[in-house]
Amino acid sequence: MKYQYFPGCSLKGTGRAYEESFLAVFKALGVEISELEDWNCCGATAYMSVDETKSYALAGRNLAIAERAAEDVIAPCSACYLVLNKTMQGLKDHPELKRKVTSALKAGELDYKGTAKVRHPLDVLVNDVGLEEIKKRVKNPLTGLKLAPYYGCQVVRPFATFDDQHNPVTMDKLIATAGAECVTWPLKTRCCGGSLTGTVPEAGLRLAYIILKEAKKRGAQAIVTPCPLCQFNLDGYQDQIARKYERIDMPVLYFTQVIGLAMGLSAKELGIKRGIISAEAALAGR
Amino acid sequence: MTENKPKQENLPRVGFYICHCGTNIAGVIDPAEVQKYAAGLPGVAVSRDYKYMCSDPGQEMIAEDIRKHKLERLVVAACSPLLHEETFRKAAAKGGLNPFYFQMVNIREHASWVHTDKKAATEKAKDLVRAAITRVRYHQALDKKRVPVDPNVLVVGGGIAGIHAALTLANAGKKVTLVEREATIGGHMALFDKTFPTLDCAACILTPKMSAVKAHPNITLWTYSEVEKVEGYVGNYKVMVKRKPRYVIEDLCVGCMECIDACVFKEPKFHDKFNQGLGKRKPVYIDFPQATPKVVLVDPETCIQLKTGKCKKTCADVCDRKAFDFEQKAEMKEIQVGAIVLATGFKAHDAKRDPQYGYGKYPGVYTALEIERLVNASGPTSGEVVLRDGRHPKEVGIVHCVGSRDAKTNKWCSRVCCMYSLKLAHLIKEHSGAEVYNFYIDMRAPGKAYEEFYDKLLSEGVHFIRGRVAEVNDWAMTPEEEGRLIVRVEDTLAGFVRRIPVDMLVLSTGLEPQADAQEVRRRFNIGCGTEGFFQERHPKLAPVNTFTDGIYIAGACQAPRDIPDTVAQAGAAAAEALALIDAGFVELEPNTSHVIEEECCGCKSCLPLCPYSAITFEEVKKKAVINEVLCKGCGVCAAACPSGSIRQNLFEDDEIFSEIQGVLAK
Amino acid sequence: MTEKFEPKIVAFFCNWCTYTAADLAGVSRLKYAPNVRVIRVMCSGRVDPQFVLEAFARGADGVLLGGCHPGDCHYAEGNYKTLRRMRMLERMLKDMGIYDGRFRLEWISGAEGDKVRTVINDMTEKVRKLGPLDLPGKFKEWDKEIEELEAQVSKSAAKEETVHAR
Amino acid sequence: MPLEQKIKYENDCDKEFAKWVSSQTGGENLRHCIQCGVCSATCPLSLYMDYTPRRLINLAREGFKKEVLSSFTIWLCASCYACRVECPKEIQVTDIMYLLKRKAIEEGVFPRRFPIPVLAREFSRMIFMFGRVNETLLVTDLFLRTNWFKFLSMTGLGLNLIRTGRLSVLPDSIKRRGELRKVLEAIESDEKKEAAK
Amino acid sequence: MPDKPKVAFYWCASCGGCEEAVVDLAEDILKVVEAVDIVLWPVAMDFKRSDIEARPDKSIVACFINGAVRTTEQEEWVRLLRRKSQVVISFGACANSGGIPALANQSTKEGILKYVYEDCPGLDNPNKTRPQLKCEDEGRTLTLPELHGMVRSLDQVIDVEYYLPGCPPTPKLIMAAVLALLTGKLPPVGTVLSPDIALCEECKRKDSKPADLALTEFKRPHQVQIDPEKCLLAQGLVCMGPATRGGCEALCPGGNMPCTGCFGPTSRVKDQGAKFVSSVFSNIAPKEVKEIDAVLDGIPDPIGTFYRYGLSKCLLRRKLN
Repeated sequence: MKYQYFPGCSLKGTGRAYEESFLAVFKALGVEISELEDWNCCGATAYMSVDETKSYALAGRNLAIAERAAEDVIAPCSACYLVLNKTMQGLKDHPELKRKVTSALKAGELDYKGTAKVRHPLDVLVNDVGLEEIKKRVKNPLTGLKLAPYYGCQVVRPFATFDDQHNPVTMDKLIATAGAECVTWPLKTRCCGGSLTGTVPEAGLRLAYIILKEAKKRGAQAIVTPCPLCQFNLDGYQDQIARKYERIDMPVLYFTQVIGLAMGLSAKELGIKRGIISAEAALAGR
Repeated sequence: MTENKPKQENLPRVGFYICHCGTNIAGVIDPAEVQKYAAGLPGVAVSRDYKYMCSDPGQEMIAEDIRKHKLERLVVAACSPLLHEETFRKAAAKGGLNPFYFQMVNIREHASWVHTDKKAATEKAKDLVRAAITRVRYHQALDKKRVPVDPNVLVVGGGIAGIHAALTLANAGKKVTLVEREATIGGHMALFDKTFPTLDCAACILTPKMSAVKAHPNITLWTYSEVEKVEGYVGNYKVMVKRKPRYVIEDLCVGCMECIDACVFKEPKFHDKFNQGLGKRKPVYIDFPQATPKVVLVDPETCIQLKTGKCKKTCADVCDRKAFDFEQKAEMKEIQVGAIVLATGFKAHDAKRDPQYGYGKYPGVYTALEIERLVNASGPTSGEVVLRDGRHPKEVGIVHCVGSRDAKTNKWCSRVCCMYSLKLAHLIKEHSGAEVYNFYIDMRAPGKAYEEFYDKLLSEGVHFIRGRVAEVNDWAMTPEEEGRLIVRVEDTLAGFVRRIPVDMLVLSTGLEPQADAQEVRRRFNIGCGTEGFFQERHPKLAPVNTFTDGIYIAGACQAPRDIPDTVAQAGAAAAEALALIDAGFVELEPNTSHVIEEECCGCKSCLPLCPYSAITFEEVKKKAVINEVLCKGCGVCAAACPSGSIRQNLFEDDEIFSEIQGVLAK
Repeated sequence: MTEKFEPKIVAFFCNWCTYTAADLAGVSRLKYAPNVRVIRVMCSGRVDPQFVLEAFARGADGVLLGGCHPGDCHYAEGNYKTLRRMRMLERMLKDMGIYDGRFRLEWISGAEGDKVRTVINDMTEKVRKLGPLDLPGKFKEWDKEIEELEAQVSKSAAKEETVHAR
Repeated sequence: MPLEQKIKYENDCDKEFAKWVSSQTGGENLRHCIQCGVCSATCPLSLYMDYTPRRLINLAREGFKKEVLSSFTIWLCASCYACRVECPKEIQVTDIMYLLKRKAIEEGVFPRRFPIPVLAREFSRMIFMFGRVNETLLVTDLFLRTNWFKFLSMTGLGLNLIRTGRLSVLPDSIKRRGELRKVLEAIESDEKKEAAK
Repeated sequence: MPDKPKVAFYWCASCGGCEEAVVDLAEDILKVVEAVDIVLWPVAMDFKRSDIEARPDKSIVACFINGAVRTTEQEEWVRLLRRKSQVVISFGACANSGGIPALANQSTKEGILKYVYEDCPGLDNPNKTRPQLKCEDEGRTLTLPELHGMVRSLDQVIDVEYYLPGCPPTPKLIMAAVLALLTGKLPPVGTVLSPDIALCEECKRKDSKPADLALTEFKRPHQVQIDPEKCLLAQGLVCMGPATRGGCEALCPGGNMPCTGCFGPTSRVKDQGAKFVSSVFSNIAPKEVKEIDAVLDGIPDPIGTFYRYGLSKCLLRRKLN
């Protein structure tokens, strides 16, 4: 198994632990990962608010580079995953837009055909690698640990086909495979606040707070997420949430960290210490 | 045949007419220009344009011209031949011309209504007219064949539509076979407690009709049966019906139900389909006390005797009429009928397809049909509104449009949900005293006394919140919300989002085509619309007819509709069937094929192509022969005869080739 | 040619499905390109490949064939016969240099008025892009090489001309 | 509270704006809205909005351009796509929010209290320069440009990020910056050409 | 012997088989020779074009022309003969419908010349010399006839009274035609002088044809052991018999080979290939596109198979470029 890897800006920055744990887990599973050559920012949600065509071209450049190889592209960041898929869909649905974008890409000697396939690591782990394969490598089952699977929005909405949009379950299955207990709750896909935590904190913080509070109420010892922005919002703003609402002290892990731990990888390899709210107590106390 | 072949100098005299259809055609196509153009084409003796060709004066004009100008062929450019071909054939006949010396040009549905460029549409009309005038020269004089109609009728589906149609036909003296898939007739209506807007009890109005069906000397009632195969054509259908085994001899059982008491299972413990799973039943059961026929049946999935052959058979022992027969097998019956009424009904939308409403996840969420049983005096709780956990709900929400008006499930409005939701709101409030919230998108109450019923509910203090519910879950924000179902909805009239905690949530599921509607329509050779309901012949003018003559549709198999409309439609379908039967015969379109014996080489290429086995091989002469009574006129054999020795009336090679040439000649 | 090329498309529509769908498109007042001339047949299975060739030979730029969806034939299986023949015909047309969607077989049920519009618009645009096929014109062009001599011959000895049937 | 007149006259609305919205990528189904409000109900941020998404859709479709472009609603959309998934008429609400944001920035009518347009512009500037985004620099820049006070309140978070090694101070960059610029400039010149037409 | 009717034979683009067929009349040929005066027969006798040109118009009673028209010379000759003859009989498949030579209508003239003089393997023509229409040699001008752009049937160039079908026509049909001419018992102009019913009528294998072929694959004759009794179509072989005019008494099926259609279609059919396709492919078994295509793959050269003798008469006339 071989994939191209589109890190996106977050996994090189605040989401460093995601990259570390993602690469470590895939390596341990024997999956070959090569970073997409000279990738650029996907444009995220912000660029779409400035210039539509350019935002398509921005993502288009990455896709054009990806098309040079045959392997599927893995985009672990939800925003990147959404933007790249949205770009493919948009260019497919709107021929005029496609004409503009492809001709602009030509100016940079890039050839866009629309043949790339952008996948999320959840999809790859469950559907390509397979839960059985992962289960075989679980050396250190996380028995007794109660985890709240939190998908956030853009992994499942609106383009993902690998999971249910209302009640996604791929991460639940991975958590179960890791031996931990999965908290059932209805806020799995509710928005964490996105970039509003920074721009309009009075709105953004409340959203993050709601999620943290409900997870705690349902007995979760940690929240597990596949999205660097969700992780950042839920983990990074807990001090401010404490000031405004109440202190929750809920560690927020990446699902790759959870699987990695179960597979016996070290906390260091997996970047566990990069969490602002320490997960050590939760992990030790189980 | 050559004498009809026009030689260039001696073309038959054609009369050409173009219809304005008010402005329907003339608004886009210039009839005068087309008329002038046609007048200049070879063989055209008369060319006219007229406001409404299909009107009496229009037809009279044609007949008059035929006589006066000795016309030998007729071409009318107007609407679709599917609408008015017959009209103008009759006009031709009135003028003394064989009606098949006529060709119709469709310049309304296929041109003026679908094009905006007037010039291009007029040019298209000219091309089509030229093609018809070229083609009509090759037409032959033909006769329609008359075939007698079998006076018996098959009604498929024993819901209120099928029951009403069967009774109407039987009362008119026709022999009717009513086939129902379930063990009892009654359909969805038998599940209901009350009916809107009058709130009369469904059982009180339905069960007398059910017994009337059973007692009627002209009706043969076959429940637990399905139509397997349909052959033949209008007036002469041959139908195979499969009668599934009940393991109880229907004629012997008197419905005393002592066997149910005697069953080795002391308590009912199996899923009770009739009660939507809210109750339980035994392997030997009867759906409900008024089931018709009142005959028990045995479920082979759960009966120990049928599963293992090792039961004490206490049920059979207690039956003094020895009605049990565990060896019973499915039985195939063949019947001959002239007409068929399809009243196969609908299927309720599966609420699990809308996971945001939590059906199947939260026990407090119910479908409307479940509530129908719950509020029903003869239902599993004897009409007590009680939650699955035994609590009595204090607040109840009713979500409209579940599986309706939604691109993700069904796009259509299911038409009855608003009204039945009002009815359920009333019944729940009446039975339990709970606060009831109706969440609706638009309130649709367009029937007689429906708006008044809405008024009544408003005055009863039921809450009406205009908004489509986004989600239902158990995520509590406040202490009051703890342990309850939270409905999140925008109160669109207030302009903000509300969270409303309830104990019970009712999903007003929409009406969908039956799961096997596609199979059924294929079996009966009729069409379905894109949404999957059976397709009527014309949405306004032939709502119970189908594109297959002699097959009629009634009730919710055609589209969602309420009981009054269903009954009216069932009556209409019965009337259409009666009109067919009482005419005594049908005229068949003479578009059949025939083999020219001296041209046939006997290669048999045509034989397997005919789906009606109308082509046989004459072993002495070694030639193919077509039985024109069996031939339905598709023309596949004519297209495939490798030596061109099969002709199809009305669609001869010469006719089609000349039409191609005519359309393209400039 | 300064004028925009307007393709001529001949269509053979089954009475029970595509023809009805075209009627439905009319009743629904859907608007589509005026380039198609419909010839009604009772079943797409009546369409002889000869008709398709004849239409091209007489000047059609495209030929459209509309039948019931597989499994939905009004005459049980006529459309399968159509499909089989037309798959072969398509290969032959390709070998004779007619391809790229000039010939098209579509399944359109009586309820799919909208599909009639989409298919006709789409085909009209595609054929427009291909440009004229104009076989009658090409036939004339090809026969120029024998017309010259014919003219010479008839000039030199054009006295008592007997008419012969071909 | 002063009395305010709420009546609207037809010349208060701009039908061309409505047409423009429904002609944009994502705006196609605008006119299909049946005002069911499921978008508002599912929206995690509708509670802060001056107009719920449903109302905004109706305002846009009726051409109330001023109300739409100056509304908080479009700036509060976090692009979670819940509305788009729930909408029974397949209206691409999120994309409509995007196109309204673009229009508001273009016309400079967005409410000053939201720094999102500044963030978006800074974001695109950074991409044009480096091809990638450094979140830290972006956020710092943003607060320096908009709200000093808020920046101070964020320092706690900054320290935490430094502690956990998640803060990069140096901008990351792609190798072939020229290639990306060519692409982006090609679009600009294409757009200029079109505008000239 | 001044009163014997004058008869001419001519050949255009043909293989010579039609000439053989005349010779195959065996002793009957003597009767013919006795009854008529042959004024032109290039394969057997020495006449010059000037001899014919010198004849008065319509002085030849009947002219039998075989072969398709491919070159300017052939065109000149057939026009000349038309002028000089009362009745022209199109003789054999090539004259009737282009025959094998007409398969060249799948290529262009340039394509043919290029292949033959430049690209053909084993060719030794480094200068890529092509034959010239005109050249000067020692003061003399030599000319060659020019190739036409396409191959035509005889009746696409001149009017024709009758047709004798076949590759070649059988002696029996030729004799019948000659007798009809001599006795003046002529059918209406335009008639094909052979029964207007398809070949199966005459085929000995007819009774073995099953009602439903339901073919699942097509085979070529060299790929199978052919059953000498059974219908060839039923054996998965492309036998054009059902779509081909009879009159040959099913010679090929009798010789254990499928009919390839040389007699052309019946009078009711305009395009033999299309009609055959309509018939045979309606009767194959599969319903799914993929499976249908797999069956069709058994016929690698549809044009060469269904128009082996008749591409000139295909409604499309030639391949477009």
